[in-house]
Amino acid sequence: MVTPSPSQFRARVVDTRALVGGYFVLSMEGPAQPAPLAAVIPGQFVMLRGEWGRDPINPRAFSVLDSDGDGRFSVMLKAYGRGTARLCAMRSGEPVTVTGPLGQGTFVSPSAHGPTQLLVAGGVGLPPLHLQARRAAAAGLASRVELLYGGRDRDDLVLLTDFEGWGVRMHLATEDGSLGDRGFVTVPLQRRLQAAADAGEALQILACGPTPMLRAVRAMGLRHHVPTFLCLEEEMACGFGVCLGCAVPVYGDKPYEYCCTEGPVFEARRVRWS
Amino acid sequence: MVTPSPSQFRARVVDTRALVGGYFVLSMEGPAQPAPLAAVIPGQFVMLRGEWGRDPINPRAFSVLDSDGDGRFSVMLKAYGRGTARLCAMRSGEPVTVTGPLGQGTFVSPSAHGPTQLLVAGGVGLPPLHLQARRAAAAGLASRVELLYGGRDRDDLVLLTDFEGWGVRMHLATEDGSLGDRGFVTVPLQRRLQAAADAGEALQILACGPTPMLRAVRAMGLRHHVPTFLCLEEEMACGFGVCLGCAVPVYGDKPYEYCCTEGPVFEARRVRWS
Amino acid sequence: MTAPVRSAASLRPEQVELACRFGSLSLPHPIMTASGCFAYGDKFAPFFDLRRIAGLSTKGISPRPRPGNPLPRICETAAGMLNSIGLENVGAQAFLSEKLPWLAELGISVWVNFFGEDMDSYVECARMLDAGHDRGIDVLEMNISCPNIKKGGIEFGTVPAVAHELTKRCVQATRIPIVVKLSPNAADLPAMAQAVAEAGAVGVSLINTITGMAIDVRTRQPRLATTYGGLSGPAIKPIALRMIHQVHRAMPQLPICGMGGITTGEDALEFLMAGASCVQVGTANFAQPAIGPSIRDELRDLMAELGIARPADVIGCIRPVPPEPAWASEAPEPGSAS
Amino acid sequence: MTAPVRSAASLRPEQVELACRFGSLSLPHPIMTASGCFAYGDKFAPFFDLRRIAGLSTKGISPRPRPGNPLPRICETAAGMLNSIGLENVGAQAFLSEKLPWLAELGISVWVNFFGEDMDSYVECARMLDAGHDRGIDVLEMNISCPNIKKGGIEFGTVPAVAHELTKRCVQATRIPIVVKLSPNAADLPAMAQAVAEAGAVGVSLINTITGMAIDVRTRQPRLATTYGGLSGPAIKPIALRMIHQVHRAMPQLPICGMGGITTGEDALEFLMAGASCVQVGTANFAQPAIGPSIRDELRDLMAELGIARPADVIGCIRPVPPEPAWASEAPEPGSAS
Ligand SMILES: Cc1cc2nc3c(=O)[nH]c(=O)nc-3n(C[C@H](O)[C@H](O)[C@H](O)COP(=O)(O)OP(=O)(O)OC[C@H]3O[C@@H](n4cnc5c(N)ncnc54)[C@H](O)[C@@H]3O)c2cc1C
Ligand SMILES: Cc1cc2nc3c(=O)[nH]c(=O)nc-3n(C[C@H](O)[C@H](O)[C@H](O)COP(=O)(O)OP(=O)(O)OC[C@H]3O[C@@H](n4cnc5c(N)ncnc54)[C@H](O)[C@@H]3O)c2cc1C
Ligand SMILES: Cc1cc2nc3c(=O)[nH]c(=O)nc-3n(C[C@H](O)[C@H](O)[C@H](O)COP(=O)(O)O)c2cc1C
Ligand SMILES: Cc1cc2nc3c(=O)[nH]c(=O)nc-3n(C[C@H](O)[C@H](O)[C@H](O)COP(=O)(O)O)c2cc1C
Ligand code: FES
Ligand code: FES
Repeated sequence: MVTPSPSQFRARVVDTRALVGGYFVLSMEGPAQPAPLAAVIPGQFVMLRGEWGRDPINPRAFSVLDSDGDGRFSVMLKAYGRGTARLCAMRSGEPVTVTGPLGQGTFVSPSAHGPTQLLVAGGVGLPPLHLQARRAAAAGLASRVELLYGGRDRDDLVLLTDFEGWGVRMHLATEDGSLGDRGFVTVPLQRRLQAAADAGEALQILACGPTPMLRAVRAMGLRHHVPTFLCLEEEMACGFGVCLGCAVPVYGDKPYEYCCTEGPVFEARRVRWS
Repeated sequence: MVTPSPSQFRARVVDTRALVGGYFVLSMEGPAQPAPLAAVIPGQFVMLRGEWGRDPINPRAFSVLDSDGDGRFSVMLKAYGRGTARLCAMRSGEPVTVTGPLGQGTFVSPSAHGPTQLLVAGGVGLPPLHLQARRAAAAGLASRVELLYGGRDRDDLVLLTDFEGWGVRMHLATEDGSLGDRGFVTVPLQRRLQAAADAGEALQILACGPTPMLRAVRAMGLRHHVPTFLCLEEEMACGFGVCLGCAVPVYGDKPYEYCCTEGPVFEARRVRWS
Repeated sequence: MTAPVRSAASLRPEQVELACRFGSLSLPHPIMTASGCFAYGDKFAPFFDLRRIAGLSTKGISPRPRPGNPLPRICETAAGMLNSIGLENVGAQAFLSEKLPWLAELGISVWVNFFGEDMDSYVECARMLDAGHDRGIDVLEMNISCPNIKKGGIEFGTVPAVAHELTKRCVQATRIPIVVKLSPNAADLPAMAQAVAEAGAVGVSLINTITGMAIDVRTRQPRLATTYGGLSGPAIKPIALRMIHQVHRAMPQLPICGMGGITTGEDALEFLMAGASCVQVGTANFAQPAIGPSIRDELRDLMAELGIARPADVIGCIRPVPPEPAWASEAPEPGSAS
Repeated sequence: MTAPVRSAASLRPEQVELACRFGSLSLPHPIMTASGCFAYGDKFAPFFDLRRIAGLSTKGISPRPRPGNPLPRICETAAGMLNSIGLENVGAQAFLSEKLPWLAELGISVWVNFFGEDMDSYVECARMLDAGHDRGIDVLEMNISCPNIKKGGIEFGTVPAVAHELTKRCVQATRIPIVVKLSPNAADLPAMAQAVAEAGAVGVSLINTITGMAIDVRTRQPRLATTYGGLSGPAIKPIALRMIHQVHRAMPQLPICGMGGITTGEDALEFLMAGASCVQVGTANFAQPAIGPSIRDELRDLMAELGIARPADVIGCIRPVPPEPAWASEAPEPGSAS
C-alpha cells in the first residue's frame, strides 16, 4: 500500500477533552493545504513532542484517532509516563511538533462481501479501531465490523456512543463485570468465534491493545484459523525507520521487521512470539 | 544578623505581570501562617523551581522583590536561559517549589542620621534595591536613599513609578540616551560622588546588577573612599551553603566566602577582583 | 499499551521491612546521602530531621584544610551538572573536633569521605581519622578519584595495582572499616573492585562523578576555571547502573554502595536490583534538601506495591530478558505456534 | 545578571564563510549526521533536501548482512537514550550495489561506517568497501567500539596496541582514507588517538556511545535484551567535549570529527572550540529529522553574532579562565586595589 510521504510539521492544541477512566482526547490543528494527515489510514500514527527541552529526548507515538481534510486531527491517550503526562497537561494554544503520517502496514478496509471484521480493542488501543469503524460507517459498511472491547471497569471503556451512533455492534467486557461480560475481552471473542465457526461465517480479527491482550488474541485467532491482524507497539525513537529500535520478531525472509515502517499492523501468524 | 532558618515550601503562581523591556514580575503565594518569607531582608533571595522534570536539574536564585506577612511574595526576572524562560512562561495556578529566605549578608537599613545610601541598579539587579527603597519609604526615610539606575534604553528601566510614589530621588542613565544621562549608570554615579565629595556629604553605595557594572562601581567606590556594598551573583546549585559552588574570592581569613550564606551582599573592598 | 503487571502479592507499606545490611553494618533503610552534596549535615537540619536518612557521607576530608578551586566551580548540563569544587574541606582535625560530635549524636551511620594529596597523606588522613573510631565514625569512604589532585591522582583511580597498595596501607592505618569509592573513569571496574577488596576494603562505593567539560562560546573559555570537572546527576544514571552491575556480577559478595543520578524511590530500587546494598543521593539534595526521606518513603511504597518485603530480597536480582522463539523462514503451523 | 558580551564585530550571516576542512577533505560547512542515526540517508529524503548537510556517516557496515539484536533494543534515559541495535546492516555487498549509487548522486560527503567481527573481518570489510573508491565514498569511518561484538571487541576499542594493529591492516586494505571512531570506554583517549594516527588513520571520530544500562523494576529485567547498551544524547555532551579537548590538546594536528549530544548550533560551536574540525549529529535526528540543516543555520547565525568569520578561526580556540588576583589576608589599600 503506497501512503503519502511523512513530513514534520508544527501544530497547535485546539482542544483537550478528558474522558472517563483517565483518558484524554487531544485535538490539534496543523497546516491545512495540503493537510499532511488528510488521507490517514486506520493504524497509521504520528510522533508527537511538545516544547519540553531535552528531557525526554524523543517524541512519542500515537495512533491517529481522527483527521479531517483541513488540518485538524486528534489522538487519544492516557497519562502513563513522562511523555504522556506532559501531553495530557497541555492546554489549548500550545505548540506540538508532529511527524506523520507514519506506518505502511495498516488495517484493510471491510468490504460488502468480505469477512466480518472483529475489532478487538483494549485501553489506548482503541483509536485505530475507532477510526476503522468510523470509516466503515461512512462507507455504509457499519454492519461489516463489530467492536469487541475490554477494560478494567466501565470507566475504562470510552467513546461507546460513537460506535452506537454508527450502528456498530458491540461486545463489551470488564474485569469487574460492571459492563458487559465479566472478564477479559477474550470472553466475548471466544463466544463470537465459536458462533461463527458453528455458522460457517468468515471472520477477520483486527486487534490493538495491551501486549498481553494481543498475545491472547493471537493465540485464539491461530487456534480458530481466523486471519488475525495485530496493531503492535514497540518502543520507538524515530517512527520513520532509521533508529531500528522498533524491531518486531517475525517468521519469514528475515528475523525482524520494523513496527514503524513495515507495521504497525502485522499478521498474527508471522509474529514470532512464544 | 540572625535570620530565620530557611525552609522549602510549595507556592502557586498568582500573577505574572509583563513589564516593558522583557521584564516580568512573578507573584506567588505560599503558606500563610507562618509565612516563611514574612521577615525577608533586602538582598535575601529564594531558589525557585517549577515542575519541569530532570532538566534543568537545579533551581534558580531570585532576589525577593517584595513579600507580605500573608505568604504572598514576588520576584522580578527576564527570560535569559533555560530556567528563566520556563519561569516567564508560567501561568497562574502553576506550582513552584521555593527555598528561602536565603542569604545572611544583606543590605543595612538607612538611618535618619547615617550616610545617604546610593542604590545603584542595573538590569535584574533592581529587586533588592527596590525592596530597600520600599522599606526606607515605609520607615519615613525615603530621603535617605537615592536610586541610580542604568539600562540600555528607556524600556530597560522599570518600576520607576514605584520610586516616584515613595518620593525617592532618581538618577537615570541609558546607553542610547533615551532617558536620563547618556551612558552607563557610572555617569550619574560619578557626578553624585563628586558632588558629595565637594559638599563633604557622607555616602554609602549599595549596588546590584551585571558583574561588569559591579566591577566599575566597586572601583569608583574604592577610589572615592565611599563604603560600598555589592549584591553579587554566582552560579548556585543549592543556595544554602552545601554545594560550595558559589564561592566569592575575598581578602581576609580565607580565600573564599560563599555567596549564598555569607552573602549575597559583600563589602566591595573585601572582594578579590582584579 | 502494556498494562502494568499487577503484582500477585502487593503488601501494605507497613509490611515492608526496609532494614538492610552493608556488609556487617546494619542500616534502618538503604537511603543515605552522598559526599560533597551534604556538607557536614548541619546545613540540612532546618529542612528535616536528619535521623530520617540511614546515614550520610561527609564532604571529603584531607589531613589539612583546603581552600578549594577558583571560580566558576559549577555549571549545569543536560539533566546534570559539572563541578570542580576542589575538595575544599575543614581538614581532619577540625572535622573531628567541630563536626563529628554533632553528627555522632544523631545516631545515624556516619561515613567520612577522605582523600590525600599523595599516598602518604592518604595514610596520614586515615590515621588521623582513626581517632573517630568509637566516637561515631562507622566507615571511612576513601575517594580515589580526585581529578583535582595533581600527582598520582589518576593512577589511584585507574590502575588496580596502585589502588591495591593505597588501600592496603590505609586499612593498616585505622581500625575503622574502609569502603573505597571507585572512579568511573577507570576502564575495568571489576578489576579495580577486586584489587581494593583483596587489600582489605569492606566494600566499594560507586560511582563518583565522570570527568566532563562545558564551553562558554561567548567568552571562548571553559565554564569551569579548572577546565574539566565532574559530571553528576540523572544524566549519568545509566552508566552508574552498568558499573554497579558489572562489579556485582564479578564479585557478588562485595557490598556496594550505589550512587549516580538517584532522584526517586524507583531509581533507588533500580540500584538495589543492579547489585547495590544501599545507595547515596547526591546532586538531588541541592534542589530538594529533604529528598533523602522522600526517596525512602517512595521506595517503601514501591516495594509494597511490587510485593517486595525486604531490600535483601532484590539486591542484584535482575534476570536476563527471556529469549525469543527461534527464527525460521516459515511460520510454524497454527496449532503448534503459540 | 552578567550582561551578554556584545561582540565588538558582529557580522551579517552572509558574511560568515562556513566552508571548512577535515584534513584534506573539503566540506561546505561543519555539520554532518552520525552513524546509526541516519540509516542510509534515503529515509530522510521526505523531510529535507539532503544536500543541505555537509555529509553523513552511514549505518555501520559489516562484510555480511547482520540481523541485529533481540528486543527491546532501545530505552530512554534522562536527556538521552540507550540502544542495543546490534549493528544490524545490509552488508558491504548490498550497500555498494543498492545504497551507494543513490548517496553518491547527492554530492555530499559520504562516510561509510564499518566494522568486523574480528580483525580479519574488519580487514575484509575495508577491502570490500574499497570498491567504493571513486564511486562516492570519501571516508571509511572505522568503528572500534562495538559492545555487541563478542570476541576482541573490547580490546579493539581500549588497548592502543591492538587498535594500532587493526588500523594499520585496514589502511593497507583500501585506498579510501580511514577515520577511526574511538570508544569513550577507553581510559586514555589521547593514547588511543595517537596509536591509530601512527597507524595511518587520517583522523578520529569521537565519541561513540558510552556503555550503560537501565532496569525495569516491575519485571526485574534489564530494559534492553542485551542488558547493556550505548548511551547517547545531550546527557553525554560534557563527556564528549572533554574527550575531544583532551585529544586535540595532545595532537593538535589530528583532525577530529566530534559528536555526542549535539542538538543546537551553539552545541556545534562548543565542539569546534573544543577542537573538532567538523561534527556529526546523532540522536537528535530521531525527534527532528531535518535538524542537520537547522543546526547549520543556527551555527551560521551564532558565528555572525559573535563575529566569527570561519570555522577554522575557532577550532580548539578556548583559553583558560584568567587567574584571580592572589589571596592575601589583608585587602590592598583602595588606591592600589583598583
Ligand atoms: C504505533 C504506536 C501507537 C501508539 N498509540 C498510542 C495511542 O494511541 N495512545 C496512547 O496513549 N499511547 C499510544 N502508544 C504508546 C505511546 O507511544 C507511549 O509510548 C506510551 O503511552 C507511554 O509513553 P510515556 O512517555 O508516557 O511513558 P514513559 O514512561 O516515558 O516511557 C518510557 C519509554 O517507554 C516507551 N513506552 C512506554 N510504554 C510504552 C508502550 N506501552 N508501548 C511502547 N512504548 C512504550 C516510551 O516510548 C518511552 O521510550 C502507541 C505506541 C506505538 C508504538
Ligand atoms: C543571589 C542571586 C540573586 C538573583 N536574583 C535574580 C533576580 O532577581 N532576577 C533575575 O532575573 N535573575 C536573578 N539571578 C540570576 C538567576 O538566578 C539566573 O541564574 C539567571 O537569570 C539565568 O538563569 P537561566 O536558567 O535563565 O539561565 P541558564 O542559561 O539556564 O543558566 C545556566 C546556568 O548559569 C547560571 N547563570 C546564568 N546566568 C547567570 C547569572 N547571571 N548569574 C548567576 N548564575 C547564572 C544558572 O544558574 C545556571 O546554572 C540571581 C542570581 C543570584 C545568585
Ligand atoms: C558538588 C559536588 C561535590 C562532590 N564532592 C565529593 C567529595 O568530596 N568526595 C567524593 O567522594 N565525592 C564527591 N562528589 C560525588 C558525589 O558524592 C557522587 O558520587 C556523585 O555526584 C554521583 O551522585 P549524584 O549523581 O547523585 O550526584 C561530589 C559531587 C558533587 C555534585
Ligand atoms: C540508535 C543508534 C545507533 C547507532 N549505531 C552506530 C553505528 O552503527 N556505528 C557507529 O559508529 N555509531 C553508532 N551510533 C553512535 C552515534 O553515531 C554517535 O556516535 C553517538 O550516538 C553520539 O552522538 P549523539 O549523542 O548525537 O547521538 C549509534 C547511535 C544510536 C543512538
Ligand atoms: S522507530 Fe525508529 S526504526 Fe522504527
Ligand atoms: S549555592 Fe551551594 S554553597 Fe552556595
